[in-house]
Amino acid sequence: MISKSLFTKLGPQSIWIVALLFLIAAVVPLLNLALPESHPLHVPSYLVGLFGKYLCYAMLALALDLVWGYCGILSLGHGAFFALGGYAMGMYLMRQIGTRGVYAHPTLPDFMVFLNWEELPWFWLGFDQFWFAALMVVAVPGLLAFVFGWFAFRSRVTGVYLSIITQAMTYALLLAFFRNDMGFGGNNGLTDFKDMLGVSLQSDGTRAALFSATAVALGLSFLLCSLIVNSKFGKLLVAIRDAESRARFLGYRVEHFKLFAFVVSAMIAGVAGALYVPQVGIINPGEFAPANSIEVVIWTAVGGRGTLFGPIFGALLVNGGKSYFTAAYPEYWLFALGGLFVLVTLFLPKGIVGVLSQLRSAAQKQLGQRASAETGAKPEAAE
Amino acid sequence: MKRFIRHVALLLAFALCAVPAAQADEELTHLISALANGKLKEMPAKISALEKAGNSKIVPLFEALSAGTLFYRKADKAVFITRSSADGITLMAPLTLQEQGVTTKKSLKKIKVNNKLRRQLKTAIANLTLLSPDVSLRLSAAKELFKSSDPAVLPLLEEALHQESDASVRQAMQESYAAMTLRTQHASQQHRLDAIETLKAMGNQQALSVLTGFVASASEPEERDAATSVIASINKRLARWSVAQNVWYGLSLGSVLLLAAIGLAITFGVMGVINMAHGEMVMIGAYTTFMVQEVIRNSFPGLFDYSLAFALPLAFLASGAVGFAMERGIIRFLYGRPLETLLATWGVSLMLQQAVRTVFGPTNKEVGNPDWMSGAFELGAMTLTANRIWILAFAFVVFAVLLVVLRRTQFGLEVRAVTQNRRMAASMGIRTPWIDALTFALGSGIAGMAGVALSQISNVSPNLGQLYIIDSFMVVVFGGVGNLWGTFVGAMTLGVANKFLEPYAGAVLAKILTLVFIILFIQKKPRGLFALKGRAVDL
Amino acid sequence: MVHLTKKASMAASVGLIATTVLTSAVQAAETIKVGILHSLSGTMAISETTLKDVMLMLIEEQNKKGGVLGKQLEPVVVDPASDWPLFAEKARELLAVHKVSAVFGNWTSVSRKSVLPVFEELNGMLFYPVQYEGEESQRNVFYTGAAPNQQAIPAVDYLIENEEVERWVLAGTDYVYPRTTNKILEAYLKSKGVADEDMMINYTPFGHSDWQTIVADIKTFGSSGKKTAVVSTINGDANVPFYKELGNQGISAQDIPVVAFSVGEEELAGLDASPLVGHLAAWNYFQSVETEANEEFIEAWQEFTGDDNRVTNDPMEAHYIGFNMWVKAVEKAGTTDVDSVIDSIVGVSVPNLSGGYSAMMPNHHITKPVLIGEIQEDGQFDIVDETDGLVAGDAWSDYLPESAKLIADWRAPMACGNFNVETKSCGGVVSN
Amino acid sequence: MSPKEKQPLLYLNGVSVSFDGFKAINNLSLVVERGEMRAIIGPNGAGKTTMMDIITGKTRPDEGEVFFEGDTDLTKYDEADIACLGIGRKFQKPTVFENHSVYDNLALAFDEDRGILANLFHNETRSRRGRINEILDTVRLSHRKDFLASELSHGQKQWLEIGMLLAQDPKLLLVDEPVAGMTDAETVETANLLREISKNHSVIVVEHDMGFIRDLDVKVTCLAEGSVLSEGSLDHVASDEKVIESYLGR
Repeated sequence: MISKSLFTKLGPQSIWIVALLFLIAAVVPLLNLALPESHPLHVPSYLVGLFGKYLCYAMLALALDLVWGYCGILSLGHGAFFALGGYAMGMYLMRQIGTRGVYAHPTLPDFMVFLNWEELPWFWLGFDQFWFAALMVVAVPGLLAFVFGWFAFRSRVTGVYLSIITQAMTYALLLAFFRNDMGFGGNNGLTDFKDMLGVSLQSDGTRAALFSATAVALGLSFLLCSLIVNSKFGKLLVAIRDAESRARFLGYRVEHFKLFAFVVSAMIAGVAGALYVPQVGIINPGEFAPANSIEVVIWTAVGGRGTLFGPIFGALLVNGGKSYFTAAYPEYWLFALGGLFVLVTLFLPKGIVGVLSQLRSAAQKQLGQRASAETGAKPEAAE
Repeated sequence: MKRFIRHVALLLAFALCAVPAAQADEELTHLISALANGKLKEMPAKISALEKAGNSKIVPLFEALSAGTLFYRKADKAVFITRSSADGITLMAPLTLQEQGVTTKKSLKKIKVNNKLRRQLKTAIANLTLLSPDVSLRLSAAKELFKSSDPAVLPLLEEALHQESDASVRQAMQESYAAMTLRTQHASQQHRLDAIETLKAMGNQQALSVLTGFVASASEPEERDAATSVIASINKRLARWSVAQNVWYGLSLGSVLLLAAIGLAITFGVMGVINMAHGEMVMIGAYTTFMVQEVIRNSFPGLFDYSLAFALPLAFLASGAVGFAMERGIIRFLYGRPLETLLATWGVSLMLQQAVRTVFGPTNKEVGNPDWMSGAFELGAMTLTANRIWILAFAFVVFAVLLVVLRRTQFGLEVRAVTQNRRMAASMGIRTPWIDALTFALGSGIAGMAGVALSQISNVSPNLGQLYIIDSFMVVVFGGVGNLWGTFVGAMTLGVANKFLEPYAGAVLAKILTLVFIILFIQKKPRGLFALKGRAVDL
Repeated sequence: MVHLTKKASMAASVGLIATTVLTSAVQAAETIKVGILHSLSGTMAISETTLKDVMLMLIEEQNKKGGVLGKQLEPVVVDPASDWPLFAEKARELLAVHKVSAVFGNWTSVSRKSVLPVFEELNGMLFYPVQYEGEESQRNVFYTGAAPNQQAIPAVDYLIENEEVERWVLAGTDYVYPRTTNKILEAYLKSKGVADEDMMINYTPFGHSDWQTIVADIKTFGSSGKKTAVVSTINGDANVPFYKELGNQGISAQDIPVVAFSVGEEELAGLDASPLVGHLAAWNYFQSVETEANEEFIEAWQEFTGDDNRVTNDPMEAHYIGFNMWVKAVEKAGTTDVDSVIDSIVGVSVPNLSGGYSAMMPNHHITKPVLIGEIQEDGQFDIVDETDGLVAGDAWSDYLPESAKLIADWRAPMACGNFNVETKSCGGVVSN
Repeated sequence: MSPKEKQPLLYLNGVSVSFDGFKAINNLSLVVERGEMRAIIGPNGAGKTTMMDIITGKTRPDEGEVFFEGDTDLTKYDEADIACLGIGRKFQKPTVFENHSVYDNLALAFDEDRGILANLFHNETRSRRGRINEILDTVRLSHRKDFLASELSHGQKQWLEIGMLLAQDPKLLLVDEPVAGMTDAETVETANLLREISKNHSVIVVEHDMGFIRDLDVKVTCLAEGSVLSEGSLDHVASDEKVIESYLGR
């Protein structure tokens, strides 16, 4: 029963995408591990790792789209939540190194040893437990988003002002994490991870498993976001985006709704960051760079904001392009990237997916009108 | 060139009263040619010998050695003072300064010098010029001797003091005499107490350093107490001045922020375009300065001091033209969609950066400071550096001019009309697209002019713009979008706040705290410092 | 229908990347591939682009000489865009897809840390050409830049001996290299009897541009009557405004000399050096070194770049040494097989540009001379001091308590990068 | 009747507010009884919209008191609270959710739990659907039910917004210029609609259109320069010298 009502709420499109993601999660590792390298369908480990990374980016873009596309909050600081989730996971992975660090210190990570730290700072306690780290992966970004959003939305900071202070937030965090005194490894960040949950991070099997985990997590996030945006809550988010004061005068506590969406989004971003770190093997303050957060905005815009598939598609497309261009035309890829953003904003304001669905609804409308002309029925509204 | 003329003047002056001492000259020549061989470690002894044997004739040689323009010819190890000129290296005889022809760099080898030698040379030059007829030479010699701790100079200084008629030189000599007295402990107690008084009157960092050194080694309790109390009073004075110094640092940082942000206050503040390529407009301005200086260096070296004056209008035009093209090509399609201008301009910013990297290469470019932009002067116990003063003044002028343009000119009126009510303005016959493009070009052009100023204190590289873009946005938002005075006050407030935090929190933490402060401030005043009020704002 | 198109377009983009990646893998065979992993865009492009060019030049020259093992070398250039995780991705691409025999690359420590696990996992070779903080020795990495004992300590020694410095300002950008270097110097200076109050340590953020306060502080600190010097580990971009401020506030090299470890010819080319004359830098190579090898190198470089004013610098020499070592080791091993080359490269010795020979040590660092130079008005350095012999790079500093216990030796039977001489065990592998 | 029921529904006393020194509202007092429909007229800048801002919590008065249902001090609440207390507001410029269908607009306005969870796990009920369809009929939009709000004409948007107020089921409706930009036929229709609504609700209408006010046939308050100039029947107000002077013109 529940699944049936889920199905009707989500619509077939979302179900297809989720199913596809789950399918990828199951099949890609098989193609990678089970088939010999010579087999034409074999997926090389390199691509598994690469696409695992893209899927993390896709999740981050999805998270951003929930607040930007649906609620009109253009966050230029979503990279911060991603990075915080990453740091939480990184701290767990650091603690897992144990005595295998270069100085063989039982508790202190290497960077603390050679900077003469005496003992583990209090905020590193507990990160030797996976469950605790996993909790922090959502709790820390969630908490930051809650505190930040609580103040910002209550004070009705909107539009450009909000965007700029989210940028200030991630910039401040960037500077803070650069400080070696903070105890997060400074500029070098956390690195040299050995294993996770007892299995080596360097084996193909682990990489495939992480890929699957990421695909599943993306699928679940997609499901969660679909449920949210298709509920009355989701309609309200759009309502707030389009006419905030109307919603307020209807009696909705706009700041609470924004806050809820913002926190959920930050948590998804945190999970994406946590999955990203073991796959790339490093987390450092560079992830907080304002430019990174702007890039996320751009993936979302290219793919199409206000659709859930758009940001995923945009993240895959832009990052795929980046991987290709940085190898094939290293000197010119910034021209390509920059040009893409200009062209998309000018000619595809709704993004690629947005344009596709616009074409589709236009086609449907024509079909519908023809049908209604024939049957005399009322035209159906566009989705 | 100036230095050269000074040398010649000096030489003539001495030639008049010179005793024909061929023997002494011969010895000198011999000592000079000894400079051409041997190691750096043997140099101090050779220079002492030269100093003893020589008189002020040797000064040009010392100065050349110190400046690294003393060479010897590889072929015959003859030593020359050199001057590079258009057709190669001009050689000059080290004592007579007569030109000895032109040669190539390859045939010469430089006589090496290091800091220790340079210090020795400076003192030597000071000793040799302390009795010079030229007042300015005597003054610099007297000042230089302040650092000396060679007791042998004391009698010379006494003699000089005896003869000195110029008040300022006399004072400098007295101060140096006092410093040397305390350092060498070679005088009577009364002398030393007098010296402490003299230094008290100086009351600056230099005096403090002499006194601290003295206290550490003083044997008489009376003297030590006197010195200690003077140290305390100087410290108190310096502490008071340091507040003023911090305000100055803050204002000068504020003026840099203002310069960086002021163009953005127009493109973003007035027009509502989230111009992420703003930093690149600044960069274009800085590169224009570089190109202007290149041309001047290669073709009109005499004009170097005016290079910034040429660069300013050109930078305004260059950045303004790029801004104009951007507005016509991209931004005009995006009015009413401010957040999307962010995306497009970010793309433009990436392309401009890469374009500059392709054309000029990724490394820093050298932009020189004209003479009037270098150096510093003292105001009480404060040091005001020339470049900061000029930049502060420049920022204020740009701000004032912009204010006048927007408030008092027809163009300004039309700009304000268009930004307030585009349709109404259009129906009154204002060519709104034209005004849009010009306004954007104006904002960009001003950013370009800021680039000229910033090239004087910062790197000129493709990354230049990225350094300033975030700070610029913070300033404009903090001050209140759409309000030029807000940008002005915002920049100055942030500058001063930052500089007062820095001594306590360190540079990194100060910056973080400033950002947190901005975030909290926006909560309190969601529309910045100088917000527009009323019901028209957000419905 | 629509769902299909979407899926199809995604599949197409996946396919596009996959095929381009795969086709480039197939071509191999006749050439030996050499990876170049330097940022060509982003903040580090300013330093790294030059190194890419130098590698291309070295490879071209080697090919003119007939290549290696009778095969031509083929450079594979990628752009990690100053983005640290992208470094790891590109390293993986070089090793897994392009199957390069060796990689020359990286500048920042964090980028090296980022690619380390990749080289370990895929068993590649990385030649790292930049001075760094030490505290690392990895089987797959060859450190051709200076370790702290090949740069910082000789520089401090020079200042103590020649300038009689008694008071020290350690100023650095807040990241691992300055932090570690300053920790080492602090311990070293203390061992030389310098008191705590005679040391001032200061950290600033990356790209710090407003130096007014700090330079004023240095000035105050330096006016205590004792000779003071600044040891600068300030990173690239922040240097120009730092030196400009020093000059403007009237601090000359004769009053308070600054010795820098990250300022070389390239950095000086970007500023007017006249106010800096006399400030110092410690490197293992200066363009002004007067040897025949260096003259040839400079000539070749200026011809390659078509620019008579292009300067050379220390990391370029490091690549020169590293590349020649690799060539020699490959020829010695008779194969480009990574394990064989790693074994054969230890002990290989090639001429450096300052007139001597540099050898690869068992700890994968190399021997180098240490030169102290004074900045000249033309942006070049006058060499004012030089260590008597070569200094061997020390992976583990003797001045950090935990690190002093460790040694590295990659030869059999030890084959360990962090052997603890107290517990007689290799790193984390506890032997009890 | 309980004592509360006897109190006037809305009570403004001595309210003033100024923006940057400009007094938008100056010592304004106004009483609206239960079940009353009140029309407010006045020249531009008289403070009509600002008065609505004060009642709905958007602007805080500098001084004076604002009470709802006798003892609820409105100055202590914000917009969402006040909306939940039972005051609905229609803006001068029709403000509806353009990207939602007409039906969804009404559904979002529908009087039910405004909490986050309630909205996340919301289920459509038959009674709710029935009520919304009734409102659609009331505001003459049944045939546009599934259209996007952005596809409506200007007048239809005005009606939709009024419909949203009805769905919200407030005790007091504040309606700002409901017939601006409407055709004559639409204006008449709107007057009918408002009269119909006022049977069950108290209403304050701000309007310039005198014909429309006459159609409504209710008590009129004329504001000028932030305070009440005249109050009474339309004829009374229209013949007031001061009103003629400052607003209607001779």
